[in-house]
Amino acid sequence: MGVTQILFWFLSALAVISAIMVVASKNPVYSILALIVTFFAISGHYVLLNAQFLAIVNIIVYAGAIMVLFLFVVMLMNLNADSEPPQKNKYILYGGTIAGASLLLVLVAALKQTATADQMVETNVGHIGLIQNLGKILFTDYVFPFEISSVLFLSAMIGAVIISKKEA
Amino acid sequence: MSNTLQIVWLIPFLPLIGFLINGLGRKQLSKTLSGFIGSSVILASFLICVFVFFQVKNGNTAIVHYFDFINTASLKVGFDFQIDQLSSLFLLIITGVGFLIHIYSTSYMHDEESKDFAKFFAYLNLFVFSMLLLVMGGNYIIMFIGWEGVGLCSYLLIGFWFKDNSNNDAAKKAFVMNRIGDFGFLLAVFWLIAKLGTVNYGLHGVASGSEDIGVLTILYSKLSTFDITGITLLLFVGATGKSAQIPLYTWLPDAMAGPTPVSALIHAATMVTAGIYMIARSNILFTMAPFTQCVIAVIGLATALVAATIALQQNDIKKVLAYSTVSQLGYMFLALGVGAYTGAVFHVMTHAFFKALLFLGAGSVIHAMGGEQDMRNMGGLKKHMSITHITFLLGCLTIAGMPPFAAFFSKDQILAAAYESNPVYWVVGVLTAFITAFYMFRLYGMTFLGKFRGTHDQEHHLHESPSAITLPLIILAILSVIGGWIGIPEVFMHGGDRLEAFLEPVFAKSNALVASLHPTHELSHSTEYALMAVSVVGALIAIVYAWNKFSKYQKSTAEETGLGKILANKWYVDEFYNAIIVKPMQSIAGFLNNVVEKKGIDGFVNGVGKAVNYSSRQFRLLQTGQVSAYMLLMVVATLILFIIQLFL
Amino acid sequence: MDPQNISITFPHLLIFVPLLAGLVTFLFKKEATVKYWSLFSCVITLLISLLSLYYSNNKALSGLDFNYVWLPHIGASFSVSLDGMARLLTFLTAVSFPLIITATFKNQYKNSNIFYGLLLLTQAGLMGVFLASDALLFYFFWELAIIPVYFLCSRWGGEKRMAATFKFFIYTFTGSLLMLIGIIYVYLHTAAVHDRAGALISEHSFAISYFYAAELSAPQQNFLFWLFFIAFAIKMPVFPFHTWQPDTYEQSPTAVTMVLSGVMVKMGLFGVIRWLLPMFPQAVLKFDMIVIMLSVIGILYASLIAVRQDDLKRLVAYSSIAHIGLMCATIFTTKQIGMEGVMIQMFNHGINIIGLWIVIELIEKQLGVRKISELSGVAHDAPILTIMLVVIAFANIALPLTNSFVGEFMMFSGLFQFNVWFAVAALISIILAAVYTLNMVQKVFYGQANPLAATIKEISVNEQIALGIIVVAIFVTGIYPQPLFDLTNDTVMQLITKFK
Amino acid sequence: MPINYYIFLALALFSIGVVGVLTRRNAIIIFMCIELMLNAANLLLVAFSKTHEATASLATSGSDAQIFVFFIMVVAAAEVTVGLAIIVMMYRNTHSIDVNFLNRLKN
Amino acid sequence: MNAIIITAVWGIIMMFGGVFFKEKSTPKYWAIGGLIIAIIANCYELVKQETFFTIDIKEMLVFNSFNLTFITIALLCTLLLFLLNGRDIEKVGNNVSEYFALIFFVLCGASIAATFNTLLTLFLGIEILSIPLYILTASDKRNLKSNEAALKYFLMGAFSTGILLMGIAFLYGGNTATPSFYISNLNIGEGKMPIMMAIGLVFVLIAMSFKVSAAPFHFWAPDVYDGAPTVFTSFMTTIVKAAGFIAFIRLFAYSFGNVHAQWQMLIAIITAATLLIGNITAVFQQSVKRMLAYSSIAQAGFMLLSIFAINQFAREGIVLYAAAYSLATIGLFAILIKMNDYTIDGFNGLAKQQPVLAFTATVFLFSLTGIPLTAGFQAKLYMLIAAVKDGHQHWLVILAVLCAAISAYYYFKIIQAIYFKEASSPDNYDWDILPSFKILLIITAALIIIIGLFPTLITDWLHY
Repeated sequence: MGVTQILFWFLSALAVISAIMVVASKNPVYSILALIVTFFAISGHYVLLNAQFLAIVNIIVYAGAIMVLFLFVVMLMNLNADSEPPQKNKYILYGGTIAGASLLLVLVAALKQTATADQMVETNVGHIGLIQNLGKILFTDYVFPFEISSVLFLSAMIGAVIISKKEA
Repeated sequence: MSNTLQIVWLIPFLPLIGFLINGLGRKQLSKTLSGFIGSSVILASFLICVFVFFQVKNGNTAIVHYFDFINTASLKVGFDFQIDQLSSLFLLIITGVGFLIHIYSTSYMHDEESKDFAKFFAYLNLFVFSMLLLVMGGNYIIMFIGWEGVGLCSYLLIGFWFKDNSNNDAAKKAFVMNRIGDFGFLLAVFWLIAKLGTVNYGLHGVASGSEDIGVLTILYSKLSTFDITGITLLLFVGATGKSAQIPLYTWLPDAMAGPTPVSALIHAATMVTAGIYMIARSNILFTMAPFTQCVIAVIGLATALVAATIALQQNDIKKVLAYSTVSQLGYMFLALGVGAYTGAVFHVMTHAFFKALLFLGAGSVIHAMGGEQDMRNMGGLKKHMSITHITFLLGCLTIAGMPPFAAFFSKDQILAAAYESNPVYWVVGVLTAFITAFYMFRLYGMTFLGKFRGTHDQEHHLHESPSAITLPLIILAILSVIGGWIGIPEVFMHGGDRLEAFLEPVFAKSNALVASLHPTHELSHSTEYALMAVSVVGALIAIVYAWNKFSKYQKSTAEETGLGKILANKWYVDEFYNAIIVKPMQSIAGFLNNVVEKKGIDGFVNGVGKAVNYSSRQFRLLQTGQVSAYMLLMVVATLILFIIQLFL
Repeated sequence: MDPQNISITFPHLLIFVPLLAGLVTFLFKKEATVKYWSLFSCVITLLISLLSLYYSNNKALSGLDFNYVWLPHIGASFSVSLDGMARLLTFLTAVSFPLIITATFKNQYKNSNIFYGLLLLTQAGLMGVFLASDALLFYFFWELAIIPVYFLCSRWGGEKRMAATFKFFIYTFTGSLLMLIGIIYVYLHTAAVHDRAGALISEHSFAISYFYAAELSAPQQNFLFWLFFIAFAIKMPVFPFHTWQPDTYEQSPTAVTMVLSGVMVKMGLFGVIRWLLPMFPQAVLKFDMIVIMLSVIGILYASLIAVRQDDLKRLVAYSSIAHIGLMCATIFTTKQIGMEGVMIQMFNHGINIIGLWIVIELIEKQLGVRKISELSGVAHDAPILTIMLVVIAFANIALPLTNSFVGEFMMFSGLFQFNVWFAVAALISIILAAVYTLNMVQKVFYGQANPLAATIKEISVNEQIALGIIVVAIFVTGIYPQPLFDLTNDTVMQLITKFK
Repeated sequence: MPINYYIFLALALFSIGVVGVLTRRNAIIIFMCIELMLNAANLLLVAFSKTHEATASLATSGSDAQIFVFFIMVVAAAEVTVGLAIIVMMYRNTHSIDVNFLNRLKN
Repeated sequence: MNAIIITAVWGIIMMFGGVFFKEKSTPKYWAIGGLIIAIIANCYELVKQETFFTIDIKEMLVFNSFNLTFITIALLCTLLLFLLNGRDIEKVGNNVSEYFALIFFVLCGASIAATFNTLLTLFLGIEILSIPLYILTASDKRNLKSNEAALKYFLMGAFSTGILLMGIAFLYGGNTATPSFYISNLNIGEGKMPIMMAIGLVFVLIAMSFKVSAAPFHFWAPDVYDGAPTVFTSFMTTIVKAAGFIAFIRLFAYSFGNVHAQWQMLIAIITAATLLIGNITAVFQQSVKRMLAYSSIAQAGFMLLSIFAINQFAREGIVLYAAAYSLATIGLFAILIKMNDYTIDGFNGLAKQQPVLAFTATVFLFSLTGIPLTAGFQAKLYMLIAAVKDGHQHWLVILAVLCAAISAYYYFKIIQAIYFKEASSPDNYDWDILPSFKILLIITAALIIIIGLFPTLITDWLHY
């Protein structure tokens, strides 16, 4: 059991536990922090998979930008444990949990006996994940999606503006 | 073919013209005019009938084809008229008696206002037209046209005074009962079509007189005994409807609601004999079906007896005559049943004379009594209305079967034939004859003898009817006296039965058939004499008894009891029918209408709509408005889809 | 759509004259103009159809009369054809509308231009149904004939009109959708269409000849049979699909009721004869018993219910159900004699029932009631009306020398040849018919006139004309039905050969 | 590492996210759980990219998946902007971030 | 290509225009102008098969007569919407030109979703399509209904995005032979597909069903359509949904056409559920707007038949259906917007006060019901032919027509209200109904009837 395995199991455990924290914790702030931990764990996986570019972007965009945005909003509304609306509807509470669990169950059960079970994932080798390669592809082959995603941002921007702008 | 008989289309056509003129112009025409038109057209066609009759007598018979009524690949029905001995004889009776009754009506209906007067004549003409069609029709369908036509006319004429609903009920009853008859008739015709593919009498009528046995073989080859029996029975059902036999006779007495001339013409002289005509027309089939014949004979006898007994207790003068008509018709069916077709036709003729006479006489009486029909309020009319009285008496004697009056010969012929086939028939027949004699003279006695029992103003209105009424009476009286002489039995006079000879061709094949099947022994003269004697003597006794009993009849309010009550209530037949047919039908219909239709079928149809509405209301509740619930449902659905896709 | 086969023929005139006339009618404002215009157009249509009776040669159905390729790549074409039966029924349509308009000429409708416009559109639709020889086209007209009626009924009908009409519409719409599936299914089993050069035009075709030629296995025929039959059964209607009819007849304005009962019910029968029988002979022979049993039950059932009806309209409605039931039963016997009977009966039934409606309309218009129990002795003050009614009533119960006799006679005898007991059961209806018809005549027209009935006036000239024509027609076709037979001979022959 | 481990990990994260989405009522938390689901997908894609890099011939094969992940992040960012804007708007109008608070649209 | 770029660019123009436009009505004319340009450009591409812009997009989008025809229809319908309801868009709020900009972005996204060739472009297209819609839904800021709708739409939309991505991931991973996002590579011949691809397929299927509001993933639709400003509802229920369907059918036809049999059952179930829930629930609705929301679900059920049976008729039919359905619904909403009272009783006696509106509304309703002579009938006909031709699950076809009968039930309730009921309150309409508005409505109705008579006018373009 090499160091990679150990890291893998550690990161996985971290990710899952903190994810559960996100769902479980009463206080939104804790959830956000837990989520950040999760993202770090996932970034760690990326590193293991030698996808350095994505690891970095994940940290920057998700843990950095997005979660901070969340944090801002929560702070703005100063939400905390007692302002948290409790799930009174037991059916939805248990139903939801069971449904999610059984979804996992079904898929795992289905995948147990799949032919791809023995496929191996190349850890910490290969260089497709390196920034230079991805950058090259991104600005050659994927230039169109890259450009068109600007439309996405524009609309998001407009949206943010016209929604949060105070009506004159 | 350029046959002089081509002109026979005129015979029905003239009355039709009369009908149209009177019908369309009933507002404009004066009474005299419409009366004149009505009668003259009948007279005209009567004259033609006479001509035709002599043509036929010289052996010139024909089926005259005018146009194709139905002409398809599956069925060919020509609009044909068949002129032969049988039909020509009936033509004479219909137009002749019809004409007299028209004359009679001109005076009898004179109180009606002119448009109703015209209407009446229109209907009469229409009736004559249909009756002629019935008789002349060259196949069952044309016959059926007339058959229904006369039914319609009788409906219209019974309900002539439609303001009074009881008349309308009577009319409706008549029509519906006839329809029940038609039910049988039509089925028979369908059966014929299905088996023989034709509705002409042709196959078994006089038309193919030449190859007699040939036709029989054809019939036997195509029709099983079952078919023949079935067809003939169904035809007979039709006959019972038209000719008022058990079980469908009850309409005829009610039909007396109509004006008296109508009763005389339709419900005595002509229409009711349609059944006899039809059976005589299809004699071969019937001869081939012994079972049916037996049925007919029994039914006929039963009817004769039952009707006669009922007649014993009736007080309405017309009702009595009506029931006597029914029982006389019973005789005719007896004759048909025992295969004495000539006898039947003979009796039809004589009956036409004397029954018309009696009805018209009764009509004259009623006319004089100012519409009074209850015999208990009559009596002693003989000194007021001599002609009516004489003629009526002659009529009674005739129907009682006194020699040498007409009915004596015809009835004798029937009874003789009955005796031949089965003595029991004869016994009942004679018994009935006695009863007939009795009630006829009860009628005579209560009406003309004794002293007047009506109100005073009635009394001093009493008078002999005008000549337009008496003249037909006289003529008919003469006819009913001498009418029988064309059928004098062998025992009295060799070759005296000219009618038999005349009609021979029509019934030749059946006679041949009968002869071939079971050669009967001819009655010995002695027995025949004996039979006549018995009937005559018995009748005489009945007459005398009745004469004594009712010449001094007093009105008694005493309620009839026992048998008398039952008879007075006509064996409760009407009530019986009500109970077993009319009431159940009404209630079933009600059930279907209120329960099955509304609650059942329609309920179901609307139920579907309601179900949709209801489920709509339920489905809405899925849309709780809560995102969590929505997404939960989505995930559950996802699960299900996964399970289906991956594990099923 | 090559020009050389664009030639205006009778079928087109029959469809387009009422169509255009109807559209034009919407534009008029004055009521009188509207009425005279629509009457005029109806008469024109009648003339056209009379001409078509004479000038188009009497031949069996073939989709080739005129064929404007409509949707080439799915093989639908605007093809119409005028065989004997079509000519008979278009003639019926053409005859009935002038009668209806004449008889109701005095009626006041608000927005009369819309009323008459829709009426004419209905006529166009009916014509289309009878003439179409392309399945898709047939379905088009089948639906289009309903829509105007829907509006007419729910706009100008009685007080419960909306519910009744709604039921009627949904009911028939469901039926026809099922038929649509059937049509599609058969369509997908038709042969491919090629042009003269032999190039493929479309994989399948909606043309009737292709439909007749479609190869369908027995099981396929069986369920297709029901898909089609239910649609037609609802339209006829056959027991137990009939419950929409009495309500609708009762609630509709009488002019529309006449159209419905006189002509529109024939759509169902027509559909069976033109489409159902030739397409699924095996299935027909398989299910004929069931269908005939239903019909016969329906005959007795409707007749019995009619005995208990107090409302004139409902009475006639149920009697109509009984008559239609007889026709349906006879059709499915596929006996030649019966089929011939059905043909002429389709025409005569239309004439008679329109006559009955006219009479009822006249009474209701004058006295405002149509309850039998509230009427009595109408005959005193309206003898002509009475005579007309009596004639029509007796025609309705098939008295000889009136038009229905020959038809019903042959139908019964066809039924008899198929199965004796069905014939016996069905024949009972002639007795029941006599009962309820005479009841009605007696209660309404005879007896002492009650104060209400005493107020009735004799009918006016235009009504007399309408009724007069009907009565004449009754007698003419009753005494000399041969022309009708000759007209429909080809159709019957073509049909029967499929079952020989 | 066998690919299945990654698959199961991703599925686990995904399911946890789903559970959160279903059970929480705080709009923000729900939204975060959705982000969690997205990340699960990302992880899975990257893992697959590596398997394909191993098996497939081309040098660049598998990189498209990582590009895809990149675009997912882009979209996620955009979504967050709009989403938070909407939530804030609602909070401004109702002073609540409870998804069940607004319940006018139903049935 | 033309359409995508022009709409995107014009969206930006509109966005900046917001700064310069003084008049509130100016943006409308600009928008209409831009739309017309886009249409012309697109038609040019459709006819000439060549584009103004030469960009090497690495086959990430394909342009063929099928999706170009659809884009044309979508643009035309949008134009119709602008012409009919331009002034109502102005009423929604202050940021008029931004609304138009967003609509342009939506169109851009719709065009991408309709022409995608890789899952990446599909994903981007759908997102570009959705995100502006969230905003448009929320655009009536003061209105809590609008807020609620926006929140629901957004949360569930994002949720479905997650599902979609999971599906894409599995599709990518399961496809060991030709690992790629190109839909042609996803198509791995006949035979049982690997479990992972099956999982991916189901995930994608669910996500797409969500986008086209197919039951049981339709729950967002009624609330969102009900809560959003009516103009935008009209836009969403028609063009956007149609775009979703085009994406749906292209994906499943090109990628999974060969393994059709393996997922047909799922589609059959979804279709049946959609038909039943959509139609039956619509029956009881009192608000016409909400009723139309459910009816749009019901119509989606009919459109799903095309995906159930992927064949020639289905392809032609879906485009035809998109056109017929969009025209009718836009027209109907245009009339509805003029009402103050959205309940069915609001329509009482419309025939008397506004005959033109009444007549056109009737035509639209006929088309939605599928009465012959209207485009709706032809569309349904194609769908039914497609489904019957497929030859499996005949029960589904029967169910479909029975549901169509039910739909007649609630559509005709409106017709009854219009023609046969007396007006409850006299002033039930904004009386700013211009003649131009009426003329447009009449043109729309005429279009519907013309298409109903000659569907070839549209379908022929598919064979172009």
